[in-house]
Amino acid sequence: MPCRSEADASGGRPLRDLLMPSIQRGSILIALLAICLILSLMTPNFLTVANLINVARQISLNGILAVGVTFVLLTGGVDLSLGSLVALTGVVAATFAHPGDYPVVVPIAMGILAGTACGFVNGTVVTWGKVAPFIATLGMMTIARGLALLVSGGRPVSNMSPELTRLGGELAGLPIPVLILLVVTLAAGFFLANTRMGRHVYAVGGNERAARSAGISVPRVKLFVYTLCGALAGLAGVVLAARITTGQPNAGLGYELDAIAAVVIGGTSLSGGVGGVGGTLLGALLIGVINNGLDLLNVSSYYQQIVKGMIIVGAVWLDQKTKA
Amino acid sequence: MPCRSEADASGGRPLRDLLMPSIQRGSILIALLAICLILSLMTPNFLTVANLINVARQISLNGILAVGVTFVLLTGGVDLSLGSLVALTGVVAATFAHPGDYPVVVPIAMGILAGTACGFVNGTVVTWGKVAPFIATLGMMTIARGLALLVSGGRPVSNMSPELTRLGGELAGLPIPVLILLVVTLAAGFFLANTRMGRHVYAVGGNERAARSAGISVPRVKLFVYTLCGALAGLAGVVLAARITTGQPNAGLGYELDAIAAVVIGGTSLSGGVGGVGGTLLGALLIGVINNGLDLLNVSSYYQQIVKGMIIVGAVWLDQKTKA
Amino acid sequence: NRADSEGSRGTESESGQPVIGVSLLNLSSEFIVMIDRSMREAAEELGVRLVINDAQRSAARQIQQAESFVAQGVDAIILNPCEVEASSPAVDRGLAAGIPVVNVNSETRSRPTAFVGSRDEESGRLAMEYIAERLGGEGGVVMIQGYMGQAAQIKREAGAREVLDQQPGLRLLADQTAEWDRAQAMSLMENWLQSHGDEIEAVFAQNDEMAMGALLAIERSGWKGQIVVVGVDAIADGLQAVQAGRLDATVFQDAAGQGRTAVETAVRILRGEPVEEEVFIPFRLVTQENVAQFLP
Amino acid sequence: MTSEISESAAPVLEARHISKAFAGVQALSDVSLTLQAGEVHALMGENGAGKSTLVKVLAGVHRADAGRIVRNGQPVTIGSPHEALQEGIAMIHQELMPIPDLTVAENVLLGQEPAHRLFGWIDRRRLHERAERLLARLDARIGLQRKMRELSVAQMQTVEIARALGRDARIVIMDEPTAAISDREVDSLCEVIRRLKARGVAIVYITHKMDEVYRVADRISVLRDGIHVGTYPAARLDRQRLISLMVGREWAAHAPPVLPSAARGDVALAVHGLGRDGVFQDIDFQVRRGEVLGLAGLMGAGRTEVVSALFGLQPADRGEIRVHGTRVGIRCPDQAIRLGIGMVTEDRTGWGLVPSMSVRHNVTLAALKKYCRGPLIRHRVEAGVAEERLRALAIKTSGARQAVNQLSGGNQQKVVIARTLLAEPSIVILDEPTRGIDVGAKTEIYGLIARLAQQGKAILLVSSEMPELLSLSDRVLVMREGRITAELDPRQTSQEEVLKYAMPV
Ligand SMILES: Nc1ncnc2c1ncn2[C@@H]1O[C@H](COP(=O)(O)OP(=O)(O)OP(=O)(O)O)[C@@H](O)[C@H]1O
Ligand SMILES: Nc1ncnc2c1ncn2[C@@H]1O[C@H](COP(=O)(O)OP(=O)(O)OP(=O)(O)O)[C@@H](O)[C@H]1O
Ligand SMILES: [Mg+2]
Ligand SMILES: [Mg+2]
Repeated sequence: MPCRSEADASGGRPLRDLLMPSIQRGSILIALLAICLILSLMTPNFLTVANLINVARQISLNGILAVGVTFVLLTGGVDLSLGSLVALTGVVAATFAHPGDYPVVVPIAMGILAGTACGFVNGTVVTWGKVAPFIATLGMMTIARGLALLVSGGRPVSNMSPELTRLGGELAGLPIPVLILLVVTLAAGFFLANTRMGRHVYAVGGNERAARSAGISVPRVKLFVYTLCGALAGLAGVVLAARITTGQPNAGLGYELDAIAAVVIGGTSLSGGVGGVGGTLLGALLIGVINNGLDLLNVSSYYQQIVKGMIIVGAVWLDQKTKA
Repeated sequence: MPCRSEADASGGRPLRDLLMPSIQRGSILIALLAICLILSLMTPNFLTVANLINVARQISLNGILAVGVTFVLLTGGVDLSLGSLVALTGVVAATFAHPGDYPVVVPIAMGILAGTACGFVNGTVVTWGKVAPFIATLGMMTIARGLALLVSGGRPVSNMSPELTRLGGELAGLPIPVLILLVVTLAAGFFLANTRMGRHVYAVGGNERAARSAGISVPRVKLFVYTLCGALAGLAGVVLAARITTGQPNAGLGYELDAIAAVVIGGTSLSGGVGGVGGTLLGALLIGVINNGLDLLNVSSYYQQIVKGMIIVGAVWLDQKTKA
Repeated sequence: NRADSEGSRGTESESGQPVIGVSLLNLSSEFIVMIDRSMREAAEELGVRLVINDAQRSAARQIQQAESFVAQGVDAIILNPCEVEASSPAVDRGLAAGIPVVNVNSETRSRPTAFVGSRDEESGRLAMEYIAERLGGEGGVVMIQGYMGQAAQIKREAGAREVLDQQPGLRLLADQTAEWDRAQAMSLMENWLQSHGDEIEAVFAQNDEMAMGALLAIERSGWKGQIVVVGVDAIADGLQAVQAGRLDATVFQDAAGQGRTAVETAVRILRGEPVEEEVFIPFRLVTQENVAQFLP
Repeated sequence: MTSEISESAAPVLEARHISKAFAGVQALSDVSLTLQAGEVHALMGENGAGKSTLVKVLAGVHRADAGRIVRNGQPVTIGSPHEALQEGIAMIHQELMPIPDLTVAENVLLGQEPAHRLFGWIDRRRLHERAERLLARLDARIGLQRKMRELSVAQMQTVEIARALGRDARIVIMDEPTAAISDREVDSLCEVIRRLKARGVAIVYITHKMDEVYRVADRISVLRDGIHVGTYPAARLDRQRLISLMVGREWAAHAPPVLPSAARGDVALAVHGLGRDGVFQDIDFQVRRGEVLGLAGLMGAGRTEVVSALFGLQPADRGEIRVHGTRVGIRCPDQAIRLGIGMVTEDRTGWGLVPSMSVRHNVTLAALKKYCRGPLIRHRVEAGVAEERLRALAIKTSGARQAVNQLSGGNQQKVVIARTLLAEPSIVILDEPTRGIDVGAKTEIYGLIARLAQQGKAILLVSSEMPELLSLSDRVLVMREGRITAELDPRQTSQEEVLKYAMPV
């Protein structure tokens, strides 16, 4: 992979980094704006407040997952278990969310806890077991899916208390999942730029051996990122369950690839050390806008896949060209 | 990723490398043998000629794909488009395989050609477009799936001439797909160990800048591996179509992950430069034996996933432990 | 061939019970889970042992499982086919080894020993006919497809289109896949409400999961009551929604009946008793009026 | 500026008015260079002067923004290393470029493996013969079948020299080929260079070792801040003047400084019976506070391995380590750092720097905790400290936010040193600390080492530059094949005596 020359992603002023993306992320922003422009010319339905809120809501899940994966990719790892974790944690949350059973924090906490636990296992297997992240998280992908099916008996866990489903609703005109995504992204951006652990995440991904010889506990950093990624998957699982009002054991298929795609489109390198959550948000937006636009334009489903693939590759290609 | 210290995959004597796996791959072999032993104790049906042939047949597709992916991973890339390519090439082959239309070589050639072309596009986007392999091949994954649906009109292409379906049958008591897998693996092993291009594949994955400054044309090497990988996906697509007697536009879902898993279990590093097809074959066998064994033992579907994930992670972990 | 001949000695399990190999479409689909349960119950009663494998929607896997059954030497095979064409070799493998094969739920091109199930086109037809009736043959319809290329998607679409062709007043505004997934259907519906909002008068989703997703999108955006939503499968959630008057209709397919009858048929074949070659279990439309009889 | 030599024969290669800018830095402005057949043309300049950039332009790694390259009188474009090789230009890079998992033989002949036309089937016999011959020319004994990743830095460097020699190029560019190898290998290399010259090969030679320059160079070109200061016949440019040209001001003559010995304190680090299978055995020594202990040896003697074990990079199998009298087990650098041990690693790209990170973040990486309030980094304080360090060590950057992999080699080395010292270790391990560092900066680093000793730190110094080692150390241990063979007093000993103990018998 060509290494990106500009590498100030871990810079000092996070707010600027997040809100006014630096040159590194500049051109994917350009691609995004170009697509938005084209879409608003092609269909009057695109550039409406209702639809933009719509897009925001639709990317919120992928966005939350992608923020977690950003951490993992920054250390040079990968997490394939997200989709299954979303299913598992959704099922777990739904199990505790029958009306009148427990207060609403319980299902939320249980879902996030389940995700955290699975993430912790991923991290442990990667660090102490020295198993390649691809295999460790692929294993978790299968295991968590099996657990989700087992817990739910293979059927959706429904009859969810309206308090929990409200999480999929709105607050002050903004969808709650979108608010969650914003909070998560800002917090993650701040964390990466301003904490020691954040810095260490970049160091481990940039050169693991050098990080080690600078006295950084590489296992601790890795354990942290996988656990965090699991926790965010848990959060996403709870939000999804709230949104679709059930815990679906077969939900989340392929979410891991979408999340990784958002991160990579956003300029985070798969080999680690370079990137950040600001770009990830843009990447998730790009994917979301494409999906939304193609639906609005009523592109037939075969062509939709072809066009979608081409636009994504094209956007990243443009990004490369304008950078070089 | 923990860096593997012993790395004899690129040794000088390919036959020995392939048939008597070196220490690096020794322990995954041990894990494999252990699992086989346990299975033959647990069920009388495992260690029968019929069942072993069965297992061989079942891994043949994944094996062929995994050999192709081995090349790509060795250069430090990745190919996510395989599953879709299998579907597309199967559909293409089936379209040319109606009885009495063309001689049987035509559908075979067309399928492989389609795969080769898509692989070539992958390679071009990665090399000239400088798009990260993850994104380039993810795009192709979507595009090829769309094309498969488009070409087939969204429905299976049936009415296949028996000459082609015979490819899914047997020759001298051995399933033809298995024979193909063996030939492909041996040829790939020889190629990697003994040709300049083969060594350059390792060089590019081991240190791309060094390869470049040694005058190796890195783009050519990459173009080659993606094209080869596409061609093998085409071959696999034709074999699958022959086996299921149709071109199925929705075939091959998730094959890419299975193939990559086999390669990584077999000791090829995702970051490139280390590994080989001998290990890949073992990796594919391990997955195949687990799938077969769990089916034979009648482990219920949900537990099966859990157990499968655990065994795979466990085997790789064991591999690591015994190596260290 | 060798693999086959070796397996054809119908070895019985330790207890002397006959063994039936079952390859199911996908055990993470609620409908198939219901078939699975009824088969287990029937097997218990009839004293046969089931070896149940999950093909996870892959016909190639299904063929492998049939081959494994042959190698194990099961006495009969029950196949819940993933695909019409691609699952046919699974039937062929069993029959070639002299093992009776019963297809359940949907058909394959190859003729099995017996078939228990229904024709999926019918479900699409029933759903779309209901929509036509509700709209008085006039209005905009959208269709949410299952995973493209899969047998159920193709057939349900075909059935629905048959009705659309007969009803010139019904306009298909858009159709798009949501891959059987509730969350995807929800997003898709949200998008459609943006682009076609006031034109959409009915939604046909090819399964209840997607229908529930569309329903949630419609409810959340306040279009409730103006759009007819119909699904297929009559899963528990769907039935409850029909009862509550949220979902307008679904199409019931008797999973329990299919599973039970399939096992019974297989057992009768093994005992040498005569069986019907094809047992069609019809689909039934479920609306608020008759939902009570389908609720557990 | 003056160009005093007669341009008699047509040059084999000319660089005309080359300019090259990187984001924010003008690395070269209007630099011209001519190269005659059979000459050794030394390229001199301070760290970051633009030497590597210039030769990378010639070797097709970088494209110049302006200017032309003329080969045998014909203008050529060199767009890639491949094209450079086809023009007969081979290069040894300053940064090591091993392919870790290929064998030594394959690395030597990378990109030019002897092969049949058909399929490019490699002829292994010829491959090994040729690799053997090339390594033999350098007097190196490295197993041809060994994996490159198992080699020490010096061995890798040797392999890369052999790789360039194997090209049969008419022009060989050597960018600090001797930075990581010891005197014996340097001798072999000089011999090889002499033979190449005799065959009419032109050589561009970059080094910071003054002795070497005068040993091999025919002409010397000096770069300063990307500007070509001048080209002179080596014979007519004395050391003094050369250094003045490089630094751009008058430079006082400097012998390696004789430093006042610091007062010795207690034993800071004591090692007893340290060993790791197949690498080193029975290592015993002590370092006192305020003492500089030198570790001498030839390449592959095991010095790096010993100090890596002390720092926990690759823990020892047996033996005992005492830090300030307490027995400790060091399994990872984290522990070592907490015990007050700091280390400048030999391999700056492999174990030293995080290439994608900025200079500032690299400098503070090991000591970050000091600039934090709780988990939060105090960016101002951090920036201030980093800037101060950059100034103190005269690290040339376009700003502390520049990515460290964009620095010149010597400046990268200084960043590693700055980082280690920022953590204020009480025991400092320096493995080839002046590798690739220019003369001026070297003097400053020598001063720094003396100051550290005076502050009461215990210093363990590994260096393959014998004069440096002998002048800086209070005591010198000599290692050979993983064992300590002698302890010498640098004031009483000579390079010859050290060599006697270091040479394998
Ligand atoms: N890829 C790059 N991006 C940005 N700046 C660069 C890059 N490569 C080199 N530079 C800058 O160009 C200048 C010249 O660097 P160069 O490597 O040519 O120095 P040098 O003379 O070889 O020094 P040294 O003796 O330390 O090796 C330096 O200021 C360096 O920071
Ligand atoms: N990772 C490794 N695996 C196996 N052998 C190694 C490894 N690293 C070094 N060696 C070997 O250990 C021996 C000692 O090497 P070391 O680098 O310690 O030598 P040194 O005295 O520091 O000399 P140099 O000047 O070459 O650095 C060498 O023979 C080297 O080939
Ligand atoms: Mg340099
Ligand atoms: Mg050393």
